[in-house]
Amino acid sequence: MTELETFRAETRAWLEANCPAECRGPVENEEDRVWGGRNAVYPTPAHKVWLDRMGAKGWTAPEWPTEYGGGGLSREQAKVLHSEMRRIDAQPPLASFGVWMLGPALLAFGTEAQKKHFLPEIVRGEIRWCQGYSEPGAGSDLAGLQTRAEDRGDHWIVNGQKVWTSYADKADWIFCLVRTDPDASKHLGISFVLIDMATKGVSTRPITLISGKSPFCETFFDDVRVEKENLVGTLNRGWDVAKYLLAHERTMIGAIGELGGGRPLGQVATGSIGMDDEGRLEDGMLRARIAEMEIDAAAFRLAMERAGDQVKAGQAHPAIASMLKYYGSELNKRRHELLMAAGGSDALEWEGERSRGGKSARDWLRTKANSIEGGTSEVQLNIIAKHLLQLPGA
Amino acid sequence: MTELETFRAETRAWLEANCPAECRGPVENEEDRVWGGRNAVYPTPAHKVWLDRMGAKGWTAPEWPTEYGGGGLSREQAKVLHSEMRRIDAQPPLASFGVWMLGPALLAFGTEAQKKHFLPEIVRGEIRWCQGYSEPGAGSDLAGLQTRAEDRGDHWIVNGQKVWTSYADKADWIFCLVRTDPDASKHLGISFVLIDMATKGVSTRPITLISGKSPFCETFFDDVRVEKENLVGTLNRGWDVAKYLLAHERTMIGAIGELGGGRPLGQVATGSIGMDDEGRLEDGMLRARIAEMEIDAAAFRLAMERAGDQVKAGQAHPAIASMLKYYGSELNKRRHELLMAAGGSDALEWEGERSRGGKSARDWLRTKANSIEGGTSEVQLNIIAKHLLQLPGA
Amino acid sequence: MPLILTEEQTMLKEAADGFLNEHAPIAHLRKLRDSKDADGVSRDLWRAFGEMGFAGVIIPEEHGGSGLGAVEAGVMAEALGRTLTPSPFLGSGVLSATVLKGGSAEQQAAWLPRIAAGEAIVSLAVDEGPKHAPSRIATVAERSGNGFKLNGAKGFVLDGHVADAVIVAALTENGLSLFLVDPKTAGVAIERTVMVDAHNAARVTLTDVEVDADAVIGSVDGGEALLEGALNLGRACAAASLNGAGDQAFQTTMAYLRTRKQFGKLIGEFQALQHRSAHLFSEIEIARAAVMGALTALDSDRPDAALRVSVAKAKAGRVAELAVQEAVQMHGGVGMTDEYDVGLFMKRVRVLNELLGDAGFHQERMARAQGF
Amino acid sequence: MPLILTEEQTMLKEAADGFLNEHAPIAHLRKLRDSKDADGVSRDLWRAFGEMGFAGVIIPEEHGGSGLGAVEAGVMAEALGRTLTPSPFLGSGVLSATVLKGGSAEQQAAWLPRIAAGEAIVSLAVDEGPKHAPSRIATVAERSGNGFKLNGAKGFVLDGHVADAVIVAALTENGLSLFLVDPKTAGVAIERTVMVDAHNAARVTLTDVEVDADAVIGSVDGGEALLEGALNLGRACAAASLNGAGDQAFQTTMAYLRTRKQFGKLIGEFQALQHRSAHLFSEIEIARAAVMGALTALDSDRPDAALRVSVAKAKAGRVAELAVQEAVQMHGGVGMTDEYDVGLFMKRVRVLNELLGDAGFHQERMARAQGF
Repeated sequence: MTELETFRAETRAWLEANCPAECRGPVENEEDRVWGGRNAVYPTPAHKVWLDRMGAKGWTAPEWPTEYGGGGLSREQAKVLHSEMRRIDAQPPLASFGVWMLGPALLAFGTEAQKKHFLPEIVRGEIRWCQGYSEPGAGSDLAGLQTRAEDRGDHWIVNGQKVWTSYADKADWIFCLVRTDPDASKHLGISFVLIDMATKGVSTRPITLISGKSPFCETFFDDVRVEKENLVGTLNRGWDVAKYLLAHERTMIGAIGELGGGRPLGQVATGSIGMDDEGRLEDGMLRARIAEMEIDAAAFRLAMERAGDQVKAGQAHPAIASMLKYYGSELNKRRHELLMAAGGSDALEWEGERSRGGKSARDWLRTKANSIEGGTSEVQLNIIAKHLLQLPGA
Repeated sequence: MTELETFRAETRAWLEANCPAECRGPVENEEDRVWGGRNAVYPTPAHKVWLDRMGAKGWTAPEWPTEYGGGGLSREQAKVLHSEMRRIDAQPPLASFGVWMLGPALLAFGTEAQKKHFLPEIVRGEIRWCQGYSEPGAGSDLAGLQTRAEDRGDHWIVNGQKVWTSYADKADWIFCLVRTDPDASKHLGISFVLIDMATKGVSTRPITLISGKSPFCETFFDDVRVEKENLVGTLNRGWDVAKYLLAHERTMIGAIGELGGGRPLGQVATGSIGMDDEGRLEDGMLRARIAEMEIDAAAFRLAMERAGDQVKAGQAHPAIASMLKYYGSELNKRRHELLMAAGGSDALEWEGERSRGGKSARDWLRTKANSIEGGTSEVQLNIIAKHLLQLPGA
Repeated sequence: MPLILTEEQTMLKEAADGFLNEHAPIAHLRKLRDSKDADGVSRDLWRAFGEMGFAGVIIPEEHGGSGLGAVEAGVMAEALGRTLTPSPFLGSGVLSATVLKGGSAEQQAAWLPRIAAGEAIVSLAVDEGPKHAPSRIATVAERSGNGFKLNGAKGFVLDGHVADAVIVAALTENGLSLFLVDPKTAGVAIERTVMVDAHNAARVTLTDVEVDADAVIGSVDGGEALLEGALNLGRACAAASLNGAGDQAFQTTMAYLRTRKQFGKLIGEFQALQHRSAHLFSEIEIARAAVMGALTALDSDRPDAALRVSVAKAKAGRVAELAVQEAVQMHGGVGMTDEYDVGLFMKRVRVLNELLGDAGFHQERMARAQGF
Repeated sequence: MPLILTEEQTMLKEAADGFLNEHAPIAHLRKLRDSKDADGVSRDLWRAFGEMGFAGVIIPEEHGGSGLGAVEAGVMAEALGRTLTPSPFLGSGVLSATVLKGGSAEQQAAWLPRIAAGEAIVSLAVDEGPKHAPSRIATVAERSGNGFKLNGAKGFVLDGHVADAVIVAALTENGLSLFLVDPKTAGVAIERTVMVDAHNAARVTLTDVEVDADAVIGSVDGGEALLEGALNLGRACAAASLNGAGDQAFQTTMAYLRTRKQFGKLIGEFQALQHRSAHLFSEIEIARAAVMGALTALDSDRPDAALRVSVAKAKAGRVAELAVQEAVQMHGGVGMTDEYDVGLFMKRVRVLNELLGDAGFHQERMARAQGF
């Protein structure tokens, strides 16, 4: 038995023994995810047990070093862990911006003290993070950042406002960009700092989207004191840290087109509209549009797979992520337009059990943000024109 | 009987008596058009008789003043003449850039001598004109004009090259734009002059298009002497004359979408591909695309009609012509893409009788120029953004 | 008939726009929505519509209406599209009023004046499945005593939950018939469906509902032509509303492009957005012509009126869809917030698109009409 | 199987591109076209293809081929798409060779080595109407003596006028059969059809054409699976050619955008063109993945290979169509002249789109496969 095979056997046995029955099977609702944090909420007590066990092994962040609480696994071992978790349909023990976004940035840019302090808490799900980049009046354009950190010797006083801070109302800490040099232009003069949301002067307000309630908030800083030890990376070079995270986020959202999932659209349509004698969707015009979309969707899935193969082979251009983000977002919007057409008037309901609280309509409206969040489609096209096509002045 | 009714009766009688049988019915081929000029070619001798008779009455340019050889008719009388010609299916006696383009400009900008000299010859079809605006390297961008006219006191010496000069190889004269002030920038310093194509130093070369032979030529000027009396309008203000003509040309080409004509596309497709038991086109995917295009085409025809109504009511914005040009061109291209799909492999033939010399394919390729000639689609969109939407910097 | 408004029609348009901007701007919709108003529509506003002569725009003068035509109904519908105002206009003032104009003298006298006055709401119940399909009605009206017994289920019934009467399309022995049903009749169950656009619709279930013979509008088995006439006017008006909503979203977006800065420039300076805007402008102009083409064709009884209606509904639908998509995208993040109005336009356009046949439905009619 | 080329495949690609750029660039096509070459194809070039091992890329080594797979055939097809080279590769080297690989030992020995050597041209005759429709073949082969008698008419037969043999798909008693026909047989009439792209096709008419029983490839009535296999590889290769042609037109256009000035700016500076270019780039990348997905699926006999082929052909077709349209439009007037190459790409893409099923044909297969 190779070392990896041994690891697989052990992992399988451990998971069998330690993953509670309640934590197997799909996560049905967004609300059933475990986000951890000071005020953690668990769908069942078993979910807390599951998080604690996985956290103790560092398997909520399998590839992080053990000295920071991580699992210390190799890339291959981590894959084995994931495949074994999939085998028993184990739910992720933790959903965490700390694991997905801040952690990698701290590993790359953080001080030893920051890593020692924050990473183990993140691994164990004891601290929940949110992200503060965007500001009103500076959506895709981070260069226009207005939130200011005034230097007061050993600390800063921060004033300003962030927007689109997901789950800010539930987070314990925020990682965010603040302007530390008001005279520097553009991307310079911005720093990446960590702020405890319990600090005096921090307040949040949830944002209602066109699709209804959302995890997004506005976050306000009113004379908030931030210790200098909470600076990540070099002063005035927060842009480097942010770029590192953004690249990560874009790839994540690009996958949306693929994850759209659920029943094939054609079947949703035949279920709702009916078929003719030859087994074709009764509405020939809609049928043509769905078929065209499904061709694109199948091709896009292959493009995602191919991008992965390119990464493995070291042939990937980083801007390909922009292409996938752009295409996936637009495709997913188109898919939901067609889902609405397939659902007809049933899909227009906004409340009530029959429509599961207007799920079709809300999902449809929510997709409209795909091409805005994480860099608009226009920004992605600019990136492609510049970095992949070398067009002048792009 | 009103005056107009009397005019109608007289016109009807005159046409009956004077329009030869050979000149009634549709013009089958482009080559059967009568363009007049020094080397005029007529499909039949009767066509010469018809031109001479109509020219003598000034009815080749019905609304021009009689003092310049025109028909001197009112707008209403001209409409009557056209409707009476349509009634007996009379062919136009003359196709002429002189009547359509230069004449109106001469009436607006020409000297009395120019009008007296050129207009009657145009009316009688004795002189054939071509247009020289575009140059290689300055397609939609007339400001980049390079053809230079050097001042030699009573005349200019012209050097340069024009492109896209329709029928230059068959024309007697050319009206064209030349740079008379090399130091002026942009649209200034350009003059509108008339040049006899028989002048020493003028030569032409036909352009083959992707669709095959074309009326377009390149026209070269090599130390060509042009008398100053052949300047139209003010020196260095040729742009005003050209704009006057261009507006005219754009509306003409915008109508292409409507003229596309022929059999309805759906019927071409059923003829070629077949129908199912319910009388629907066998190819459901193509059927959906055709239906969508036909909706747009029907809507566009109504928009053309509406624009006419707006003009009559004095409510038309001049830039609406740009919108119609843009939309009509793109629509016509789409229509011909679908015609090619409907024709399948039969439509791919390029020679031979079965395909009438590759008519489908050549027509299809020819439409690709619709969105380039007379101002590209991009230029039209710029005009709309600037003049109709008042977008900043447009 | 020219495809532009006459002076009188322009005056009506200005009156309608002025009235709605003053008395029922978008804030009016938000208030009904956010207060979870049980009706979802203001009866006071409907009465004011009656007073202004808007409610009865197509109702003959002898029944208290303005006796005007399709173009004028379209003018009203477009104005309502601009302000997103929930109103029984389309359901009662257009669809049901057109059906009732084909009813008996008693039926007309009983209902038309009350609709014209903005006092009565009358709903038309046609669709049964999730897609508009008047040719596939399954609701049945059997002879019973000297009347009929109705069984079936209807959906997407505009204002059904606040209706004073419901016109039900049902199959009779040899065709389709239209029945005027009192919603309080035993066996009638009506459930409001709260819609994405916060406008009003309901599901209506009919279980052994007994009606008298004089409940039939027009002739027994002869309802199809009457229904089709009403539906066509309704479709043209829905198309006009789509134009109104789409154009208003576009105008809002153009204003945003002219004032909002990003990357140190007004976003309207970006040529990519300029070209998309110019394209959209062209589409809106084309859609406007299509709708005028349909409305004038209905007024002059052109033989191609039904086809023109399909052109208008399909074209206006697709164009408005593009307009609201561009509106949200060009607004960026704020366009996604409930606080901004562009999302409300997107919602309304979706519903209007589905109503009385979506673009696919009308493309199908175009294909059939052209024989392919 | 990863969706990128292996090192060996990359070498093949470089060899093919290098060879074609040197020996058969676009000038080669122009020369054949403008000299009105009667064959429309160079037999010398085809023999050189044989020498290079290109002609027999999918032919087993024991028959003188390279014994490679679908991905390698796709590499060749893409290269041919870039240079627009007229070649019997797709017709003989892919379609007919695949069919013949299902033939008897004698048939294989007789033809495969000659195809691999670039000596023989063998055409596959399937379509009869203007649209690709292998399920609607009407050509009939009746039993006659100890052989068959063929009657029917075929069109869009690649290289049919220069073929040494024609494989004819015809109906037999209980199914489809494939017949190897000598074009010199009595009753065979072949007419070259000069195509818009100056590539080669012919119409083949069969009037009481007598063939022996051993002319059947595979089994009598059992030709459908063999044919479908060949068609699917052919479709995937046509898709690869579409990618090659579309991408080459795109690259040419990008080079033009980077150097051509208008209104005092490089036209590539205009953001509207930048965004359209970036969109097109994305589409081309997606199409490339789709084609690799199809070719690898064929090589690994995936159960969804046929569906992936349809995805590839439909997607590559639509994308290449967009690419050549943008190429001509962005070049402006010069793009319309025969002198510039972009128009040749537009013509070739049109033909490749129609060949072996257009996007609509393959969307139909997608819809059927997904059960709607």
